[in-house]
Amino acid sequence: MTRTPRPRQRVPLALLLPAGLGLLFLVLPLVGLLAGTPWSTLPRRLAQPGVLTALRLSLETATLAMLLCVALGIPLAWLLARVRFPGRRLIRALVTVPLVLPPVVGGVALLLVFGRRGLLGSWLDATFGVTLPFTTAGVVLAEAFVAMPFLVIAVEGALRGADPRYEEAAATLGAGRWTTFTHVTLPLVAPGVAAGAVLCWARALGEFGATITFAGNYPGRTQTMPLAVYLALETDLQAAIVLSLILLTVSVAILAGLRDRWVSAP
Amino acid sequence: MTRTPRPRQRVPLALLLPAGLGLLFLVLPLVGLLAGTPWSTLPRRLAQPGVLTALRLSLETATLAMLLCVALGIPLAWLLARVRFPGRRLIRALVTVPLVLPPVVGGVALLLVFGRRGLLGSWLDATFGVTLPFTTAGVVLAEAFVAMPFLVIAVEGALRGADPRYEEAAATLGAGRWTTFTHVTLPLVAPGVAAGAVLCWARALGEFGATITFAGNYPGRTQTMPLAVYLALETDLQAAIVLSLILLTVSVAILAGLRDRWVSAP
Amino acid sequence: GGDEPTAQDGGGRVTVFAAASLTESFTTLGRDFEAAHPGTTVVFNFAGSSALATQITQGAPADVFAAASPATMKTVTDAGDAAGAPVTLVRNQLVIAVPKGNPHRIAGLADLARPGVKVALCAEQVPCGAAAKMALEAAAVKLTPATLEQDVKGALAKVKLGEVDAALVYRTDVRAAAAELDAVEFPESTRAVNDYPIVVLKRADNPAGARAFVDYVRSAAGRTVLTAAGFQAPPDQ
Amino acid sequence: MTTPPLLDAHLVADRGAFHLDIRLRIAAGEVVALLGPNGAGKTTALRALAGLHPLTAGHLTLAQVDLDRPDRRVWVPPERRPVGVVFQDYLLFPHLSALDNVAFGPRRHGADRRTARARAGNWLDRVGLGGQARHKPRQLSGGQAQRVALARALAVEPTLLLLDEPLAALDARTRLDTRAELQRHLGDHPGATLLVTHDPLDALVLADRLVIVEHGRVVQEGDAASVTARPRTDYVARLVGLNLHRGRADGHRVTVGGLTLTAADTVHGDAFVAFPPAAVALHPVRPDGSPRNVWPATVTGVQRHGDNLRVQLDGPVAVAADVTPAAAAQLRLHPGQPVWAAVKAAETRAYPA
Amino acid sequence: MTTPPLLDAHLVADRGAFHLDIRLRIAAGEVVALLGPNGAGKTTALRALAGLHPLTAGHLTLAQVDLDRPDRRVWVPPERRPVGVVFQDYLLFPHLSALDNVAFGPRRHGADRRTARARAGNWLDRVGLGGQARHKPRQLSGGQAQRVALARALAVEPTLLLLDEPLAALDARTRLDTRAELQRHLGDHPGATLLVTHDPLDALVLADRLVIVEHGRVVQEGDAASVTARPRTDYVARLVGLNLHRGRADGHRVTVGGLTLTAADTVHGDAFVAFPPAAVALHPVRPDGSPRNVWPATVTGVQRHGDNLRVQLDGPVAVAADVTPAAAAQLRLHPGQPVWAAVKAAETRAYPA
Ligand SMILES: Nc1ncnc2c1ncn2[C@@H]1O[C@H](COP(=O)(O)OP(=O)(O)OP(=O)(O)O)[C@@H](O)[C@H]1O
Ligand SMILES: Nc1ncnc2c1ncn2[C@@H]1O[C@H](COP(=O)(O)OP(=O)(O)OP(=O)(O)O)[C@@H](O)[C@H]1O
Ligand SMILES: [Mg+2]
Ligand SMILES: [Mg+2]
Repeated sequence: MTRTPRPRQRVPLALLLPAGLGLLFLVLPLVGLLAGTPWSTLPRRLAQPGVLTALRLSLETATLAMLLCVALGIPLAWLLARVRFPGRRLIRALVTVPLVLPPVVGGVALLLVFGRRGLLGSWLDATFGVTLPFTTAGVVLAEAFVAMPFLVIAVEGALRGADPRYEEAAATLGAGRWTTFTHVTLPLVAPGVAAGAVLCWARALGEFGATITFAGNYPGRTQTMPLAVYLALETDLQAAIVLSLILLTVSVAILAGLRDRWVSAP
Repeated sequence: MTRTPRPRQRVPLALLLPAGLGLLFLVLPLVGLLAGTPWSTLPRRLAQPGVLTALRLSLETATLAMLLCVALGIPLAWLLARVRFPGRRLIRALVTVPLVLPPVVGGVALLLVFGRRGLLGSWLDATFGVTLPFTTAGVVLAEAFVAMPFLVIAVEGALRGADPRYEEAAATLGAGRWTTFTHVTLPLVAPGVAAGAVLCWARALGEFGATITFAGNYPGRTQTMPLAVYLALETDLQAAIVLSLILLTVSVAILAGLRDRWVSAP
Repeated sequence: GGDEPTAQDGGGRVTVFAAASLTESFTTLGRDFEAAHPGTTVVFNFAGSSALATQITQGAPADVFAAASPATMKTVTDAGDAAGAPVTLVRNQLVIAVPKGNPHRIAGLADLARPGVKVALCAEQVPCGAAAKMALEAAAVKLTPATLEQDVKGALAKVKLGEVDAALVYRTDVRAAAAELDAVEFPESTRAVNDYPIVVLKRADNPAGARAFVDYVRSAAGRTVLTAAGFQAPPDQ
Repeated sequence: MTTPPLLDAHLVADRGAFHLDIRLRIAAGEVVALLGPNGAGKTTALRALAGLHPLTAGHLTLAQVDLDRPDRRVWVPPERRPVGVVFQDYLLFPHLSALDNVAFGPRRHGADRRTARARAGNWLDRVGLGGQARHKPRQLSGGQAQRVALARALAVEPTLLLLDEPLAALDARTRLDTRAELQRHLGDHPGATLLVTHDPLDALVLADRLVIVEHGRVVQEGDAASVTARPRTDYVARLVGLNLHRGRADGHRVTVGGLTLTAADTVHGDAFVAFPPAAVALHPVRPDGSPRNVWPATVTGVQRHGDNLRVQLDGPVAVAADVTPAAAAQLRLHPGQPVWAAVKAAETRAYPA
Repeated sequence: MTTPPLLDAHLVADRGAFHLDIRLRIAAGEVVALLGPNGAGKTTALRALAGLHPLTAGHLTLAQVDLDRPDRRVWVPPERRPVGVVFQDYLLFPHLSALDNVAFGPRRHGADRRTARARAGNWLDRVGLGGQARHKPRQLSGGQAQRVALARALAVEPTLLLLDEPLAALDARTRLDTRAELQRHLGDHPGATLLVTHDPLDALVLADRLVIVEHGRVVQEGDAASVTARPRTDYVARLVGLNLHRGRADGHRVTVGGLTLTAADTVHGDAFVAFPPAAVALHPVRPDGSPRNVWPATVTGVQRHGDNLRVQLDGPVAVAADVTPAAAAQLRLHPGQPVWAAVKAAETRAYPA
């Protein structure tokens, strides 16, 4: 209930030290990159036609992938956290599969399912004339596949931490499980959902292997920033670093702008 | 307080449907892979000398990386969740950097810092004769760098969700911030830490780009399973799929064995 | 739909799946080809050869495949996705990449086995690794590399960043990084060449455009661009 | 009760090692108070009624509708039971304002947003929190939160209203007002009410009938007058402020332990004797005169009790005695001191066990 | 108080729009009860004392040591204050057993595990929960949890003990036992105690002195006798069960609104008049005879109140009257009914405002 800060709080060294080390560990490589950046070439690179397109495509697909993950992942997390059914342990472990699967293999797996000759893809193609690989929708799909576990695991953790008695209170007030879910459970775990969505979005933004394998590398259509970075790496390490920094700056700016608002919402 | 199941609970379709779709989306590609696996060659591949070595190395380094992340990441998460300091928003956003950074670039960044000529690496080399690239320690470092955000964000979310009044109660009983942290805060957020550690471990297990860039690829020393998978992909898709499935099976088995115990601990 | 690379507008669209190491030269060639054939658009999908091969065998809509090794090309021809036999477009030859000024005074393969010299090679599974193995065997040099990279650019990056003192890479790679690296040629390199095959695909939506593109890159004009990037002409021409 | 009771329940439920088995019948308009010591199973019974804890046997019928009947595999989920609950620790939704917490129930019962909010505002006014409508639960003090919870449960106008210590966190003044409010509401509405409380005053003022549970069983039941006059367990005796002993009666004489007490009533066989602590007089020496119930005792404790002192006595029977400070000073009461205790037969009630 | 008080505090703190400003002095061994309506700032004051809420001004000195003094930039963190707290909603650590919850404090104060557990076991026994030592908080009923919280705070043997409604969730019987236990402990230990409570009985039994706060200020202060005899605010009057009015006195006569009342005391100037509801008699017609304080009134409400009925009256002054059910039946009391109210001057107290 009360979040009043204690005044003049001393942070114990035993916590500050590892925290500082951890921060350093995360930030130093970035400093290394910044130190190695040819700043003078930055404007020129930014002005290159493909870069902004790739950046926009990255942001769009990552956001769509995150929304897809939210739409499918939150119900899945709820199922895992609140409903007992046989095989729940196994399914919970299976959810982590895309995490462990090397992304390129993930892309191959997606091709095997959604590809023109895939299990579902051939049917989709024959029935609806829909082909997913090598389209922007395919990028979203690949990113969502890789990023989904982050959302599901984060939200499931939040649901398990939330007090189920609020849901009981809602039930006694006449709320069915669906209304309880939307009106009580979800708002209660909003910070967890926000954290999961952030992880999910960031992972989707950085996705490379599954995307290039499943959706290919077409500028303007499926070439996201990480793919552009990959191609730049072929010829010019510096260019790759600059592109990465552009991606980073944009995402850090967006995250710094968003997260506090989300987190302090409820 | 009460986790008694409601009997004969009906799961609303509006939740069941997307949950099922989400599950299908995660599991179908795996089915695709399984369908494309040449089962007959499995024993032969398993018997190949490098495979078990790579698997063991993967599990060891992923576990060490997870422990490193836990040791540094939990204090960092605590700092972000509980202490107000200027620039906290920025630092919180910076924590997600390794997520967004294409892993290969992350590896380059690590080289720029810990490499032979890196900011810290040259000093480490000159002073202690320690070089990290091309060593198993380097693999751990690369994996930890990439996996750390998962832990930090998950634990920070859990900390924000936890009731800080328990910490106040501990303080009135004479517990300093460190004791409060170890004896009250940590046990309270144990499910969140477990979720974060799982994510972290799984991400480390699947890490490829940063590892090969920073630590290189040498069988028995730095060649983890994902690296073996990528090399196999160059020549033999089937072999790559089989190797991925081995990695998957082991990790799913470990996670299915572990997670319920962790999650239901407190 | 409108996103599909199909032959519908003017001279049509040619979709080219090409190995990532061809990115720069093919991008130039594509622009030249479009200028020479007004109304035709060339769309590239650059990625690792093996990923491209997987995509093609899984039904990707492509007209032309240019691979970085005969082995990956073989998976496509074996799957029956090629229209006709592949031809060798260019070949690439190994050199020893060393930091600018060659501080370790590397003169040949034998110097790589000197104690204190850290070397990066490609893994045997990838073409540059296979070539390196052949060259080292030909020179009867045994060495323990620091790393077996998954591709050339990994090995190259490690030289650029000073993590290793030398790496066996392609001449084209060193040429692209001439500002930072020197190439040390060695006689055994003739035994360590790698061919880049190219082929028109069977399920091409625009077979005419595909053939035109293959002809163009194999023409003298195409050859000029490719050799400028450091590739060698194939022996039969 | 000539009409069938609105609520007719035989609640059998398990909670860990704890086993509940009680019968409850509540008529329309009737208010029943469920009293019992901590851990007696009051909250468990309430949860079973609300549908939050399934019965393992027995039945639960409300307005002739079976809500839970394991033998017939009938179970109605909480959201479809016409039941309102005030929880022991509020459980206000932390993300909703006080107003929206109260409007939650009406909304779920089909009212549109505007109507629901209007009704909620009305209820908040009735519990004296009209000014706090926009506050989030964390901005409310403990007692304010409790009153919002009360308003929230009342706003759905349930057939069966369940209250788990609804007044416990209210201060004396607000409690009086809210108690009156509650009483008015209970008078208005045609449903049944079950009130779990520790406060005998709440129970006596609000309830038509008391049901007392201990260890998951009903130990005594009846209207306030009969329960307060004839407690049947130690817990009830303490609740109503009486000394209670069990013995064998033979007419006016009841033998308790080694002591024989004379009572105003005539009973035979197993019997209880009860007398108020204020009826126990203490004397430094054996008193002569009228009190026929006299025995030697030892002081084991003295506490202030209101304006008087309450003295705990050991002896053939352990009793509490209330004495005035003046009398205590005169006796120089201290633990370990031997005294004579005397109770008038006229103030000693006996009734069959 | 000849010795300097153990606790000497002037608590000035802000909480959102709420402003607290109270002075508190508690001598060694003294028990002070802090009473006040919901939202008065009792919990805020307690948090400031514990170090959980910083003062914005004023000071807080315990045993001659400054613990919080904004002007001197002194602030001692909670873990280094010799203060024990029982929280309003328990805050038992959910991952520790009851025993380990209680042992937590002693452990932090340097006892080894074995000693701490032994001491904790002892404390659990004292609050009657020896059998629940291994239970996790979620396996305890509400009242059991509250008692563990009590044991946990007492186990650190603090110089200043703070209790936020320590007995609120206890049932009548356990409350009596725990109250006696608490009283014994407070008698034993040399520290100061501040008790936040809503229950006037707890306050009267346990506290040596009452401090009453409303809207963040102290409105009345003193021992039980003076506070109960001479309430100075409406809240206190309700707390002690008196009708209270403010007016201007001129000897025995006090003018309140349009009414002049005669009191037993002599006062001049601004004054309060107070009389118990039981002293108000109701008559269908204007009574003749002795009561000099008689006025016409209207019944606005009737509630049961213990054995009697409490009648709310409107008129020149709004008062409550207690009548027996017999009298009520005879008067046929109902809201809106006009009656005559009469109070004996002998039962009407007046004192300066
Ligand atoms: N979640 C649980 N798991 C196991 N046992 C429990 C649980 N909750 C309560 N109990 C036990 O069930 C019994 C009944 O608890 P219940 O909460 O119904 O008591 P209560 O009468 O409401 O007590 P109080 O007046 O203290 O709230 C207690 O003995 C308690 O120890
Ligand atoms: N976290 C908070 N933020 C803002 N205002 C608050 C907060 N907590 C309490 N308040 C306000 O501060 C005032 C004092 O609250 P406090 O909890 O001290 O009251 P209290 O006397 O303990 O009441 P109760 O008897 O109901 O527990 C109240 O008016 C309340 O609305
Ligand atoms: Mg209870
Ligand atoms: Mg309070």
